[in-house]
Amino acid sequence: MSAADLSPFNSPFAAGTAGPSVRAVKDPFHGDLLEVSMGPQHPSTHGVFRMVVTLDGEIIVKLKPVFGYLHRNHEKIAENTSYLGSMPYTDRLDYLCSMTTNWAYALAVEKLAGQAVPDRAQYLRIIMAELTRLVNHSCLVGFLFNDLGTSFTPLLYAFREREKILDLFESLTGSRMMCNYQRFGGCRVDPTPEWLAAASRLVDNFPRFLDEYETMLTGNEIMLARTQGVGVLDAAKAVNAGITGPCLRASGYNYDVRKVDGYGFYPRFDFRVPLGAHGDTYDRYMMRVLEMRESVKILQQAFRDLPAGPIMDPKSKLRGFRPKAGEAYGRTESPKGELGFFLVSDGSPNPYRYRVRPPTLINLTLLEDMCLGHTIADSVVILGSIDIVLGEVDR
Amino acid sequence: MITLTFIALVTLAAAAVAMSQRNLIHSALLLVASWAGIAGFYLWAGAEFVAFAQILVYVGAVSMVVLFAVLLTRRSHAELAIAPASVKRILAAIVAGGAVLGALFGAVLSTPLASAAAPPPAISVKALGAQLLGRHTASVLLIAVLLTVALLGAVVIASTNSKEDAP
Amino acid sequence: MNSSGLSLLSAHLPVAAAADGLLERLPLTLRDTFVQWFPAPTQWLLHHLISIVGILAIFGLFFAFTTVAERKLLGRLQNRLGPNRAGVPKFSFLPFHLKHKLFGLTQPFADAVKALTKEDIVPAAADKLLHFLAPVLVVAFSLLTFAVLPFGRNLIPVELDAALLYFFAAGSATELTIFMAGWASRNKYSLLSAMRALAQVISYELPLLLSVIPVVLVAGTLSTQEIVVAQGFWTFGLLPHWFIFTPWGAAGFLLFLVAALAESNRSPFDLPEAESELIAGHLTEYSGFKYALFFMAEYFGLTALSGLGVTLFLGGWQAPCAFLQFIPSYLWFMGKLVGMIVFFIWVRGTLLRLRIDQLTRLSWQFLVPLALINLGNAAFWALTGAWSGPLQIVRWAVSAALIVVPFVLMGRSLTRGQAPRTYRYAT
Amino acid sequence: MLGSGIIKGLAVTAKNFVGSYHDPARMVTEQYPEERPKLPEAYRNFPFLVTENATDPMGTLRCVACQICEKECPPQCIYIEKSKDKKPDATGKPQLYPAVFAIDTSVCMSCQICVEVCPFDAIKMDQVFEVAATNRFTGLLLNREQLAKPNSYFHQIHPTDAHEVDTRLAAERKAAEEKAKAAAAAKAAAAAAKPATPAPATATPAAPKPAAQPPTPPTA
Repeated sequence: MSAADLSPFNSPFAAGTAGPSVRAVKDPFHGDLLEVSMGPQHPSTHGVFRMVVTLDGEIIVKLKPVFGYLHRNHEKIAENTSYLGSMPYTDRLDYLCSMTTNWAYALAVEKLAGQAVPDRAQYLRIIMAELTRLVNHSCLVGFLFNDLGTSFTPLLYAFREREKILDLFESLTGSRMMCNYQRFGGCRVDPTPEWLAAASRLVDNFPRFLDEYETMLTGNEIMLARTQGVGVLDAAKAVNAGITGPCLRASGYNYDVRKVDGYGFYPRFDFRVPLGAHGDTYDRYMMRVLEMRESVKILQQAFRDLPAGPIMDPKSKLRGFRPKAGEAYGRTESPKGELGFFLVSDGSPNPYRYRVRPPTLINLTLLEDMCLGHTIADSVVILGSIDIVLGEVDR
Repeated sequence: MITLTFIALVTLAAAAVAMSQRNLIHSALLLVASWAGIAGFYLWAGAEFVAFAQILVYVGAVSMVVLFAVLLTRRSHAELAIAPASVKRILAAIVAGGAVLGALFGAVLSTPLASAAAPPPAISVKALGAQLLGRHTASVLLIAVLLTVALLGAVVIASTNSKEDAP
Repeated sequence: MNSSGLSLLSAHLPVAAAADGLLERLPLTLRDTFVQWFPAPTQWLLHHLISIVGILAIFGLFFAFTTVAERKLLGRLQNRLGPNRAGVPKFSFLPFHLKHKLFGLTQPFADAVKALTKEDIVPAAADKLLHFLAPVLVVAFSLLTFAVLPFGRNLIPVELDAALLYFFAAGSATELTIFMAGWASRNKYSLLSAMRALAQVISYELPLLLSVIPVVLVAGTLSTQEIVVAQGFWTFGLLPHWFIFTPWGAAGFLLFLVAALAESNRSPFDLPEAESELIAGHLTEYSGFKYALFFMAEYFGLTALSGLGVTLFLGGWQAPCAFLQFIPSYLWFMGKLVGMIVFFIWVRGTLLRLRIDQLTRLSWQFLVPLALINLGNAAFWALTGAWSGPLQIVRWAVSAALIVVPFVLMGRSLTRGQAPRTYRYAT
Repeated sequence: MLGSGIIKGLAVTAKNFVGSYHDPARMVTEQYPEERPKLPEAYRNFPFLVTENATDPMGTLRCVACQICEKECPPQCIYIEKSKDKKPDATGKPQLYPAVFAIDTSVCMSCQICVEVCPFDAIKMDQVFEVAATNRFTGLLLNREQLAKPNSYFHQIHPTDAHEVDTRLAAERKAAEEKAKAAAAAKAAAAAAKPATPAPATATPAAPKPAAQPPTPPTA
């Protein structure tokens, strides 16, 4: 019963499945199908996310993701707040990587207003973005192994490293996860030399943690058995569905916004983009690990030749910021994929239209295609490998 | 003698209650209790090896088979409602029961049993093993082949089942 | 009777002298003095009552401290401190109040109080009788298995001729209770996971038994006490003749470990309670003291199985070296038991969980064939007992090859096409 | 060979187990209630109003109720009511002061935008994170008196930031005083010049004032 011929299969049960969490579903082919609702309070769905899974025995026959529990009307609120006012809200979109979201929003506004950014600020933005990539990827890898069943050990090793980076963010911006660090035309705080020294020391021995992680888990037979060949996503389907980020590169399609757009000073740095071959959960996991190693390389180069100079463009205005009418789309490579902000301005201090392209929501669309034919235990691992954060999915 | 009657009572009571239960799972579990009662007999008779084998095989494995069978057979409600009250059915039950009892008592009375229960010979497991693979090797091998065939049969039935299913 | 190992210089040290050291006979003298005060006919009953009370007390506390040891060890494995907040409460009759937190060692008593005071919710649709009976039976059966474990030189609760068979008979009855728990809670999740738990326990019953039979074959007896005595020799007074130090014994011990992990639903095989799938498996509808009973039964099962492992492969209460025999034998047994449990906790802190089909495939396609080959290997070992001199080396080599070669071949076929991959980079 | 990955994994956890006893980089647990957390200087939680000295907090409030922070605050959790009368501030110039200044800390997300946009350095970020209240309205709705904290406290929690703000304010005050002195001197000179020319005033009543009043630059 291969997954391919099952996907067009539509069980004759009503679309609305708000019924009791578990219902027996009559079906001519497979006898009793079992419809199980996993979430929104389920220990393994990352945040309030619900999967209505129809099971034939152990095999998933149909999977309907249900989300929106964390919808906070972010885009409508942004239309009634000043451009600066929305900046702290962008921290709460993808609460694991606030710096990259800040940068994406600042990039879009700077495109809209034609704002220049000094060199030191560009370097600082790259440093913060790559540190956030380390934070996010180590977080994901930790959670993925937690879904695979270890009792929190890899998660706590990953969190131990993540905490050290978050302490750096806290000593610089004042808050560990809600940094609110970028402004239109540069950064808010200039890091002190001690901070830079501590950061480069941390980055230098980050690979030691990665090596320990890889020896512990990458060669683990159970890990290979549980993830290789699970949740395969071929490149063509991924591209059609608009998947971006490590999930796309795991399927072997070379698309990294840092290389494609070359925004910020990324062209000045030499780093490589790892590509997978099979597009299964194991490749997605390895993409994150290899990207962490690349980020360490970028950070070392950035610390080496960080220029002196102002961190804020003198012409940038803090209040009464009225960009001329027009629209702009700024996109960056957030750790989850291509994060974009589409702004339409009508000359007033509030944006006329404020739209976020959430990479996690779009990566989530193919969850069913990846899970068909696998068991419940796999669906949890596949969901973990896509790396969703409900703040960004529901906005 | 007291322990013998006590064990007999327990086993028979479990079997009787099992018969009268409406809930199929309860009756299955009480059946397992009666098997444990039979193991009690062996223990009383001093044959520890057979008693533990009985528990291991019946209480451990066969009970699982029974319970799985009870769970997986899809019984629609129509079959359950057997009309107990019809007179013809009760007469047939009495006749069948009487015949079985008669045969049993006949067999028990006719066999010349030594009256005094001779102390059971304390046979060690080692001697039992030697006996099994000494004089009775043929029967042991026969049983082994029978069980293997049964096991392979089950595997074959289970596996082909899912293949036919694919549309 | 014993035909194992290099018996070139098996120094038969004065075993008898160490056997009746004061400490060695302490528990026995205590019991006999206590039994004297009672009339003769009831003495055998009292004899057994004391051993029952002894087992319950010692292994009750052992269970309590295994839970806290597990949480502290897991903590240390994960670079954090385990529980260290449960101090000693302020007793009115004590003049002082001990401020020190005793490194969290009073945590199990706090857990016990919590488990006792928690409300015991029974779902309305549940089958009341079975729901109550399941935890009671699971603890009863897992305690039954302690009757045949030889804790010391003459500290064995029940001297049975077919002890091993009794151990597995009592152990296999726990499957019944898993089913009862799953069925009685009337909850789809519990029933689903009760089925999976049964599939797992049944498919690992076979490798467990098959990994034990070589020991019976070589030792020639089913009685645990005689098996330990069979391992009671030392070459040059230093190398113990434990069964683990023979090729088939090492393979058997590894098989036993994997099967014991699966039998007691622990780490790589803790499928029923996999949080990532079915909440708490067949224990979802249990709370309060009944949940604590299931928890306790799991640990008793784990202790019993590692006790059996120690008895069969690690020489039970035998001392590792001849001159160490002055230390009482029950301390050796406890030491090895703690070692085994620490290994189980260490495995729990590291390994990932297997999926249900991988788990059953591992048992049927890998462990059972290997166990059968190991049985043949042990037969070869038993038959070639009389070889001596250079033939010994040949015997060891053949025995080792007999088990390692199939292990490598089957291992490669089990993980065909699964290897850490190398990745290309885009420019 | 099957199992080698698992053995390597076990070795790594063992290394961590041993490491957690001696390697500070591995054992990172902080026993919170006993060991107070070492907060970095830039740490920010809820805002507070800076007053010049602790003795008379309401008198020496830096805030002049310009309501910029009220407008700029994204979740709109600041509420200000201007005072009717004016009060001389530190530089002596009569300024308004907030009759009511309330922050609803249950809404505030401590994003410190109010600190950035405040032209008078009147509002700064506090470092109190142990906030527990039994009532959402009286407990978390902080009024002017609860928010006001002296400048010395500001020096205590954000030393470099406070030092930089103080030097800037001192420079401004000095500039304001010179201006005031210059204005007073100019007024005195103008007064001295006026008495010298009253005698012939009747003939040329509209004599233009000889020294034009130097325009007083706005203080802010």
